[in-house]
Amino acid sequence: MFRKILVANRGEIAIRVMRTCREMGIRSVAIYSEADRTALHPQMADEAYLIGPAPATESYLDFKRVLDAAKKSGAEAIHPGYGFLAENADFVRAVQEADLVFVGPPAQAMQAMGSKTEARRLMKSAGVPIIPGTQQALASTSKAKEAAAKIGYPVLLKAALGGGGKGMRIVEKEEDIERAFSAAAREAKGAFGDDNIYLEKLLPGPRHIEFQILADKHGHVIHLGERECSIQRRHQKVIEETPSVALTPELRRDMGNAAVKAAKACGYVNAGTVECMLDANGNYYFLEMNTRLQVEHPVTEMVTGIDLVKWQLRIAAGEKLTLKQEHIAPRGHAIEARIYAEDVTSGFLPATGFVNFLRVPSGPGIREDSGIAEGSEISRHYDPMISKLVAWGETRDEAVRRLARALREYRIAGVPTTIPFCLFVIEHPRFSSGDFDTRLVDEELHREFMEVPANPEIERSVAAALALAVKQNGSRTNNQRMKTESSTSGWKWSGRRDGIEK
Amino acid sequence: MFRKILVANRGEIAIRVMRTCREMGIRSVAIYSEADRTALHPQMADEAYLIGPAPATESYLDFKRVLDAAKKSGAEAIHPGYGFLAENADFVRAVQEADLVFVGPPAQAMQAMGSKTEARRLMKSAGVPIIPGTQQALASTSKAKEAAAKIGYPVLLKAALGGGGKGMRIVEKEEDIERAFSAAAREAKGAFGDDNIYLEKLLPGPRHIEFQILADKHGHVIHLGERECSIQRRHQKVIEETPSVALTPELRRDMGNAAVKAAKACGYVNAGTVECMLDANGNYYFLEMNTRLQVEHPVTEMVTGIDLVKWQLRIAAGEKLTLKQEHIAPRGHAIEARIYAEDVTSGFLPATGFVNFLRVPSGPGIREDSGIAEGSEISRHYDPMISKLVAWGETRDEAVRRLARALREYRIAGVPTTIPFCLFVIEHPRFSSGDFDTRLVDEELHREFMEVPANPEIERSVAAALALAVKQNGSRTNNQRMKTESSTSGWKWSGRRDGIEK
Amino acid sequence: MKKDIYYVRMKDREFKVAFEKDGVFIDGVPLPAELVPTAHKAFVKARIHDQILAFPIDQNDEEVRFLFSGREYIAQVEDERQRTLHSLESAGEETGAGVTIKAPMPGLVVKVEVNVGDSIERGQGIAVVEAMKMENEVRAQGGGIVKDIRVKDGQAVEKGEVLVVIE
Amino acid sequence: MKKDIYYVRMKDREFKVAFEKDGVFIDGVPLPAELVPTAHKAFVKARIHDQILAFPIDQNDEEVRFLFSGREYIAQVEDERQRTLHSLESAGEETGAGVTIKAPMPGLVVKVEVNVGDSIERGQGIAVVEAMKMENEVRAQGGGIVKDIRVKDGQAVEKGEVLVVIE
Repeated sequence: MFRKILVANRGEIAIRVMRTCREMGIRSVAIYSEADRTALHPQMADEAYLIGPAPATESYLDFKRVLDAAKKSGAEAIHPGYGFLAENADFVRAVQEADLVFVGPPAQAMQAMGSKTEARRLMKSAGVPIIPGTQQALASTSKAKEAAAKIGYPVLLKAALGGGGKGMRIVEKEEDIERAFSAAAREAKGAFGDDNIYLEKLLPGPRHIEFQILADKHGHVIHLGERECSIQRRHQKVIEETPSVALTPELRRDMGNAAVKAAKACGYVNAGTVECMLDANGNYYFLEMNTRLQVEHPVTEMVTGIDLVKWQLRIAAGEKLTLKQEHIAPRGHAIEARIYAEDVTSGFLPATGFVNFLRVPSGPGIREDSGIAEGSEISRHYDPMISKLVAWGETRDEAVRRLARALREYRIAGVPTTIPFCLFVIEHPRFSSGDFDTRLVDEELHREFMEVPANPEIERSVAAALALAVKQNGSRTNNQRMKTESSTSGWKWSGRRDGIEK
Repeated sequence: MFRKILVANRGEIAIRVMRTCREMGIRSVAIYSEADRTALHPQMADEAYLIGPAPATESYLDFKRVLDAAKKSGAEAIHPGYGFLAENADFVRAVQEADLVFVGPPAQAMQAMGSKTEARRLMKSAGVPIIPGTQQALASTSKAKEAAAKIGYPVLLKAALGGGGKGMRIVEKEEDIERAFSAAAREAKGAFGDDNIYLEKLLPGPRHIEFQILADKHGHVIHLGERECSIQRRHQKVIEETPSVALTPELRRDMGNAAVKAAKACGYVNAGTVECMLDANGNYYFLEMNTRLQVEHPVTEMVTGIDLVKWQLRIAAGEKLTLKQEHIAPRGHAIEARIYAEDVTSGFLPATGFVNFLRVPSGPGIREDSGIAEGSEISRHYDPMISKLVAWGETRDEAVRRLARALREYRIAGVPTTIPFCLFVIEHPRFSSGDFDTRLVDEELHREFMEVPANPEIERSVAAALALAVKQNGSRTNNQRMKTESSTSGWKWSGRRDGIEK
Repeated sequence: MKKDIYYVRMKDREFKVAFEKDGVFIDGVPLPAELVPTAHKAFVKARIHDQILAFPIDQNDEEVRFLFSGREYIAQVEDERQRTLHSLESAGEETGAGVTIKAPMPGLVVKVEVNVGDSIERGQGIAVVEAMKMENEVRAQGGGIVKDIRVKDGQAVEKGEVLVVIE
Repeated sequence: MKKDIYYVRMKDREFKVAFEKDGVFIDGVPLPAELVPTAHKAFVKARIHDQILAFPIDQNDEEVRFLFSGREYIAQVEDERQRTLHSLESAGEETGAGVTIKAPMPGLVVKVEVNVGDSIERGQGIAVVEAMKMENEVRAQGGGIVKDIRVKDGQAVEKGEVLVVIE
């Protein structure tokens, strides 16, 4: 096993990886940008290196700086987390050229799956069902129109190298395709450095179901069951759970086998996720493979009891996957809420600021994977997801009630969060019924959430409490205090002998 | 099911019970003393009633005040937590006379088991093995000497109504018995209002193993496996885990059956714990039955997946125990560290003060059942246990490493805690080996802990960090700030219309 | 002594909280209420009737914003003096010309989608602002004629910066 | 400008931390070190070489106490001026008479176990103090003759209150 690894990420996922490292007796190395000097993840590591300025392109995305830090620290392997360099095949090659181990799949598998179009070709030949559409990037708007006409509207334009809903546009009718095409291409270029766009039939009301894969270097591949991720807001997952109420044991077995087949088809190694669409008739289609640890991996960990990061590290170190498919026995139900620093009342706009107060929930069945602490800055430079709150229960109902209880316990000030929205969703009868698909949030819940009626009795109490506070503290409490104290003006660089931040 | 229950307790256990209430859609009512006006548990409840001054005898232990609050709030049942009124059969009767439901066993069962001497008689006749000793209280020191001479030294003097190590004294030789007897009686009188003392043979190097019981009102009794509680400091549990490395499947089955037999023998209902001593030869003896929820119940919850408080409430409401013995399938390993506000470097003296800073660990496999928040006061009036940190792992090793990781993450200031000692214990080779008994801490680890060698490299870094902080902040940071702000001088009672606190 | 009165507005409801010698009154109804001291100035803790409410707040000159029991609240709190001042101010405001469309968050203007002189409708897209690698369309909250465009494509904007003025 | 020197004593080790124009030196060896700003004054966060240490501290006039990575530290920090003062003070202390045995925590004196004039040994029980319903025996940290008893059975004592004076 490795003695030291570098975690090429920030926030909650960096901390989550470091926790497993510590439990395995592996020293962890953090990297951080100038904007993250006061962040939590460098504190949680055994070593931490400042690698560059705030923009990710000059820090977390910069191969050379990341590799320099790895070399300086003596790390033997690099865990990429998700996002940033996690699905960059060139980076995988650079890591290997530097004689380091990349904790993830081989560059080849990553590249094959990273290109949605190539992945579709590969899956088709392996016999895994794919959504009707093009298996090539669209050279022009007119090609897009042609393909769309062939499979029929509505269609989905997608970035060939995309993910996370970026570079994606739904097109309902031909006259919208031009505008959507250029917008998707522009967003794709910005997010992935590539503006190739392809097209798929838009499935009416699909569910988003994904399977967790583990594959070792010795040809063993298993799946750890599914995750239901249909609760999405503008293609961004909001709530994830496992098991999915939509799968029968037979369908689970079939889809699981297909997922294993998909992983084998591309020579996959390490942890990965096969995303599928499931239509109302129980037909499933390969959507894409995420060649990394997934944001929502904790729900799988909570029902299987398996630490996925531990297996990522073991597999990267060449160990055999001793888990057998028949040993995977999920227990109970797990559900995750993604907590973003977003202003839900103004249309989910990303929020920035300082976390002036924080008290997180805990107790039976609750796991919090957080990237922040009181005093943390939420900057505009990075993803606004600040924490993941996960609940386990014997039944779906118990898990959901626990999550709701924990969301209510959350105390945070300084930035608005998606907590109210997550709570609204999981307590909605449509969610409880299990009868929903990927359209639920955008088409129903979002609007309903905006119109939640007031609760006069609670508001009366809250109003009285506020009046008392304002009466005592004056009409303005000083929330600016923290900003001033945390500002960089307080910095005094006295160490001049360390090289990496020059 | 109840619509509203009163939780007649404070701190972590009150909060833990309230969490399950919230998850079950039951409104919870807190009671609090004047010393607990700023405490966390009243905030966590749906309603909260001030019931009296700081001394427990005038608040948490006062039947009338507790019952008045219950009536005023319209609660239908009372959950006693542990400690305070949890094992007071007179209180159980008073609750019933007030037409409320007591969440716990019937008064009769509680009384039978509350008297250690009567419990011993009962177990003996039910065929459950008991430790050699008296089955009657000792009328005098001379009677004690007589009995001790008969079974041979060393002996253990124990309060007939005792528990938690209070009112207990080991006596090695006859000349010490007089002093020990009066000390035990005095402590018993103070803690339990009864100075009856009995005597048992002191087993050489026993393990403390206990079984969790659930029994409904319809005659169904099951056990949920054992907890290993041999890691004790002066008879106070420090670390608890499940399963115990000392039990074979056969022994577990036998002891489990004996525990069920014990519960049936006294007509037990609700959650309870049968404590046993296990000697080096695999012989086990009934020690006592705790007729309430146990501090360490979370380890059982984590391996079985069962919410014990939920079942307590269901059983109290008359529901049938639908769990069958054969359905109880523990998974993995769980371990709990009790975190006390105690000054470990000065011999574990209880500490008081304000929690000036708090950041608690979380992440994979960690559950924190805490009774405090930043700003909380640890007063001299109540038990100094502030939190329980619990870890689950696929294996014992994984659970222990997770707990160690989480203990290292804990950030707290304002009061010293037992965190360093818990960490020392679980990382000690004797603990890892599993080869230990109840003497381990008192005879070996406590002394070793006091002599832990310095770690010059870490100390160098820490010293540099401190010097930087002192240089910037001056030689004294203002820790007094919080005390002043939280002092009762800030209180303004403006509500004159509520009756209960008059 | 002048009565201590505070007006708390949340969404479309307003509560009048009066502190009098014999207690706290909300909309004229007595309500047992007291503050519980906390170490954190922005952490409100109060006993209201038989409940202890505790929530941290974000307060600025215009509003108090907070999360309580999983719900978000935005409130305006005024005492009597402030209320009088504000009513005087808003009386004068009517004469102000034009509606401004502001950047809802800090980011980069990707594209301004209107030109001066365009007639636009409520809900129409005005500009695309990129933040956190996502494009967000800024829409008109009301209709009118575009009078002034204050930003151009590629420009970085702060939250609240005026993008376009509509009349 | 006078050199900025701090002495940090932990258990039996002492570190000399010098802040000079070209960096921080610990026991004469250069060590890259800087404070990281925090919102909480009692929360120390510093970059020391390639590690970021963060821990809250309890500081009083005599010592700094803190938990870091699951270990407890008690440290004395002095600058040069304080060091000079202290060395002067302690030189005078030698003439002080008697050793005091203090209450280690607030509680109730259950029983004083010695009498004036008793000759006692190090480790001998002096008094029983009850706190949190547990009896705790206070033992002599050194031997001598009991000169004065300052408390009686049943008396409530504060932490640090003198129970007995030994000579």
